[in-house]
Amino acid sequence: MTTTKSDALLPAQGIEAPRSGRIDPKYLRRGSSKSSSFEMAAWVFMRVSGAALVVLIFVHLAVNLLVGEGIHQIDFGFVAGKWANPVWQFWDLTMLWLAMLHGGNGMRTIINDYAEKDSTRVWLKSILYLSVIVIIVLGTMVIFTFEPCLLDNAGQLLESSPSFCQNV
Amino acid sequence: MSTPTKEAAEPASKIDMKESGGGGEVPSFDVTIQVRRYDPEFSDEARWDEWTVTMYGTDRVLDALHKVKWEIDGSLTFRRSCAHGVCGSDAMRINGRNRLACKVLLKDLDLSKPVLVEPIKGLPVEKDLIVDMEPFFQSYREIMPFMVNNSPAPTGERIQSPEERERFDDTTKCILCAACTSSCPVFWTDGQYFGPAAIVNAHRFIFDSRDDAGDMRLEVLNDKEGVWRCRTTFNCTDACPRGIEVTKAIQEVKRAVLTRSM
Amino acid sequence: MQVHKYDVVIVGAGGAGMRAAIESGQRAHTAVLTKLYPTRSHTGAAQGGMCAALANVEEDNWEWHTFDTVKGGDYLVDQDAAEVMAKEAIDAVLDLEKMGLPFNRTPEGKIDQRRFGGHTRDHGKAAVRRACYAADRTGHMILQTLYQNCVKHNVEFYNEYYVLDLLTVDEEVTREDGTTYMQKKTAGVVSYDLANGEIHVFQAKSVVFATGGLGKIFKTTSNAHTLTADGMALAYRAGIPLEDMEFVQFHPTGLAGLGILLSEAARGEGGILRNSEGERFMERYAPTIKDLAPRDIVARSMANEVREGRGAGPNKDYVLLDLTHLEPAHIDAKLPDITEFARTYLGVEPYTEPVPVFPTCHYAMGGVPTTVKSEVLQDNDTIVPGLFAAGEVACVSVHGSNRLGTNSLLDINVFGKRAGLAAAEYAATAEFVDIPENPTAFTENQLNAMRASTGGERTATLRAELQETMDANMQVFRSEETIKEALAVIADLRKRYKNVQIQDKGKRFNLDLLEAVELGFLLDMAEVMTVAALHRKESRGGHYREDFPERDDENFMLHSMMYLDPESSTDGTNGIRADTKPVVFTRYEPMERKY
Amino acid sequence: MWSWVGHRITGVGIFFFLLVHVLDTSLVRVSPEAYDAVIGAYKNPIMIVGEIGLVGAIVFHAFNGLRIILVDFWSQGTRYHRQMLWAVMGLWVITMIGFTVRHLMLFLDGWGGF
Ligand SMILES: Cc1cc2nc3c(=O)[nH]c(=O)nc-3n(C[C@H](O)[C@H](O)[C@H](O)COP(=O)(O)OP(=O)(O)OC[C@H]3O[C@@H](n4cnc5c(N)ncnc54)[C@H](O)[C@@H]3O)c2cc1C
Ligand code: HEM
Ligand code: SF4
Ligand code: F3S
Ligand code: FES
Repeated sequence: MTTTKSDALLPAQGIEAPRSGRIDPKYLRRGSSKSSSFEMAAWVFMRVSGAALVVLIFVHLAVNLLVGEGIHQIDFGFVAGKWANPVWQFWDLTMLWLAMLHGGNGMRTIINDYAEKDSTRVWLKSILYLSVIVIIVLGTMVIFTFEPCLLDNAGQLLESSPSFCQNV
Repeated sequence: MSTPTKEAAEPASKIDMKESGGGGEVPSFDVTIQVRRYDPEFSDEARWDEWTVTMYGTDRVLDALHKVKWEIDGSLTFRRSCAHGVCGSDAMRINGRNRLACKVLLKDLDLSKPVLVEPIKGLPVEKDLIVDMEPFFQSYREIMPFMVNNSPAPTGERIQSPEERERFDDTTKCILCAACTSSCPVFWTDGQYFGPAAIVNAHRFIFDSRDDAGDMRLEVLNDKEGVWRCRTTFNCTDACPRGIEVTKAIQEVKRAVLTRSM
Repeated sequence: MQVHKYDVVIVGAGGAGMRAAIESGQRAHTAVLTKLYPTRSHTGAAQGGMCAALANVEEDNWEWHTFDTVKGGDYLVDQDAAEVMAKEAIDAVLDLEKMGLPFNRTPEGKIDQRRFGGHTRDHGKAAVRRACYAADRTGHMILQTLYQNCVKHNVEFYNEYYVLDLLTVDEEVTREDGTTYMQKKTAGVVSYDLANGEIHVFQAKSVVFATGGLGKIFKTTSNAHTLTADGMALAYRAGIPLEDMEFVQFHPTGLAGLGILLSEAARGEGGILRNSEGERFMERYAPTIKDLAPRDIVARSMANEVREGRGAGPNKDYVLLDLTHLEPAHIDAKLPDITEFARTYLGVEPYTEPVPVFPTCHYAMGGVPTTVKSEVLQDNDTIVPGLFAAGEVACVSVHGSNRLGTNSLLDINVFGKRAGLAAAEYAATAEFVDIPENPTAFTENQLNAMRASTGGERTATLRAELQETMDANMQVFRSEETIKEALAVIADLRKRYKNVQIQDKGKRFNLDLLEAVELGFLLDMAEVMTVAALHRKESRGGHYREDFPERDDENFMLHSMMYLDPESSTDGTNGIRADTKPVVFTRYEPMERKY
Repeated sequence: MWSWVGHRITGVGIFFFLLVHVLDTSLVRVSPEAYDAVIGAYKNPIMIVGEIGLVGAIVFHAFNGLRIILVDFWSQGTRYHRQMLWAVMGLWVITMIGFTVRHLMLFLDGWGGF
């Protein structure tokens, strides 16, 4: 401001105008993420992944629970049978990644909302990120390294193996 | 003013004078009002006080508060000025909803139970119904709520078509009462979120064809405490005493931030 | 006690105060002290518009505007001031537009204008579109726009700081001819921080008063609870006279009991006023134009019906505005506001029920006398160096005895800007005046006495009695008898005021205490108003004396000036000296006010 | 507001289920027996109720998620958010009736009792 500040100081001349823009620091915004659009990207991701997840999850649920014998058909063989097909491998992999990232980001938002103390927030978020990473890595490995036709010690096919194993 | 309209219309009046005219009692009724009191000067504890007062047909919650303050307990403290919903002083939680006390008629409330009056949530309570508005105004100031136009000013007005003017009409109505921001569950969590009122006032300028600083405001609101924290809960829209479509304005700002970065 | 030092201190953050702050804030170290958050000021309640001869939609010029202002004010307007206002109106509107005010637009994209009562083309030939507007929220937009620009220019606000005393010192000054007189000089103000009850002294080279009106003197008023005549009372107590205080504008259609304004358009669209018998009483008072007679006539006729016992309602204290014969669709299209107010506040459905209305106190034409540069006068021609006033608190006088609609929003912008400029300019060269010794003594004594009082009188009771008597005796009808009656009541209330006891003994947000202080302002100003009315033995503009129903230019073409003077005693009133000030004429001779 | 509370709670619920679900599915890498044993638990009648609840949560979260997306990207979305919430509830009820009936039928069909 181009003010002619009158410098002949009286005792209290330096006091700042209270409740007028110079407010108690405790109300000031925490350090902000200047010019990074991370929150925007996260927001867009939530919608895109959400839309994709609708298809992925609904088909997943339908195939697993509604078609055929429903829940009773699910066993090792069922899973193995599905993952023998690269389409289902890819399907479940996408679902795993999107759901974990979507859910993980959703959880991050919630932690940001409710964790009052900075330290709690850091802790909760570390646990969250760690579990998301572990689950994603684990899940991915399971899907890719999965071996449907397991042999027992004697080199025989296990009886739970899906039928196609016989033909190999 | 227009010229007098057809005189013939006169006798068609539908009023029954005996009913609305002279004589008779104004219907009065008893209202029990419960107010959340807090004065750190005397006690760190908040408490509820209850009074029963006789009120009349046209009285509003503000009148009941005044009656208590003026006739029973002068220490009951709340802000108010215009008394007809245009200054934004008296936003408070009435029966759990954010309203202006001067716009809520008592007879429209369920009077079989006490009327509950609390300060708005999410801002530090100073005394009784008075909250510290500074954090609220701080967010408002941060979104640069003023017109910025760096082109040389014309001698006359800057031209703006009625359509361009209409574009941001809704958000010019804001009276900065904070009813919206203090009804937002995201704001309640930690008070860091800019809040709907700041976004509404940013919207008012972002969509003003005469303004040049829209980009900077969008940048401000792209912050982690900015528009992306809104979870479209619509509490703000429901609370706004001026009928502003608050959530709509927020969504328009979100979309503007998006398009800008694409 | 804390002392702050600023070049310029502005008291009040309504339209006038903030317009001044924008100018002053860019030129001098400025603080704005306001008892409300700026955006809560009552400027925000104005609806109609702000006039300026932009000639955007039809031919117009500032001279016609000047004429209308002078005639509207029943010739008691200082014509030099009216010229200034009408000329600068155009820039005032354009300034606001450039600050961002969202005016309604013409199809070509210019600021739209509409008609308003009393504004005419070519000296009364026909109505002219002169009022610039932003929907029915012009005042709201002005207040917001000015606040926004204060934020932009980083104006320092002290919100919820009540100014409770004006500090001046008297100096003996020698005139050129060797005679001497006592010259007042501005030292600063004393203020009270509502949040914690602390007293702050603001030393300033320039002080600008922009504290708004005095509507709460009356019971029925369109004004806010906080419009308690503070600025006028503070100036008056500091020895500054008040000009034309008898002139108060009453708007005919306020919602009964509440005073909330219903615009004139209601009658324009065919609304009819009725008494308790259902009679269209305006037929008796104004047989030809009936309900569309000028504001003051309608207001008086309504009051007369009530006085003669034909008022409606349980207390027979209002009349009815009947819109039921109009098509609901028509009401919705033309009178949305009115229907909304009537529904919200009276719970009345205007389609089928009549709306209770009564004249409502709307605007104070009088106030602290100033020059066209907004400098405050200590008598008819001596200014108080460093003291300025603008807005409703001031009397320049551009409104004379009756303000035209839309001229006030203009007034606050034109003279607010002038005050800000003049204050900064003065501060640039002037020296600080030493604050008098013990500057807070008066304020602290007053507050401590109130806090300690056990007199048992309640602020609200006294205030209600004051408002009651002012509505009954000083409203649209006055006569020696009613005025004296009011004076007697006021005198009694003043005595009882000494025994006012407050219940809130705390320091934080003690509005109980401040309401008691405000009552003191109201009582002072009610008395000044009443005494001024007693002295004006004629009827003009907003002031109607039943015992003197004619305008009397010979004896009363003069501004009234009321001084606080303990020694004086005229006409049975003590402590107030009544004087007059000539009206400034430039080009328009007084004529009969007829439309 | 309550739709948001619901969305949040279901989101959290699904998230935790997903953690568990990925873990149990990983058991296919350990041994078929282990996997079958754990999956067996899902075929317990008590778990069936849980499964219906889970699917209910997912379906609500999914439909409401789509509603949120519409509110975000459809210019009229904010005007019709209430109506869309009713639609979400309606679709949820229909879907859940369909699912529950089919799920229970399949369950009872293939269930040999304890
Ligand atoms: C309902 C209504 C409708 C109107 N419509 C129109 C219209 O259409 N056109 C038109 O031209 N005019 C209209 N007017 C008149 C016009 O609005 C007012 O005259 C004008 O706004 C007054 O502005 P102001 O800045 O002088 O005062 P205000 O806006 O009243 O501001 C007063 C300021 O002073 C402060 N203050 C007061 N006392 C103290 C104190 N002791 N210490 C510190 N601060 C203090 C307050 O906090 C406030 O900020 C209308 C008036 C009303 C009531
Ligand atoms: C079925 C399809 C799904 C859709 C359409 C969907 C949609 C959405 C959307 C749009 C949001 C953002 C809400 C907002 O910003 O207000 C969201 C949030 C969230 N989602 Fe999903 N989602 C789906 C599946 C899932 C799954 C599988 C999980 C769990 C892993 C999940 C967990 C969450 C969480 C925890 C949130 C955060 C909630 C909040 O912040 O309130 N969602 N979802
Ligand atoms: S948007 Fe509405 S609720 Fe929010 S501050 Fe403005 S007027 Fe109040
Ligand atoms: S209440 Fe809050 S979450 Fe968004 S829609 Fe309104 S800002
Ligand atoms: S008192 Fe002004 S909005 Fe209620």
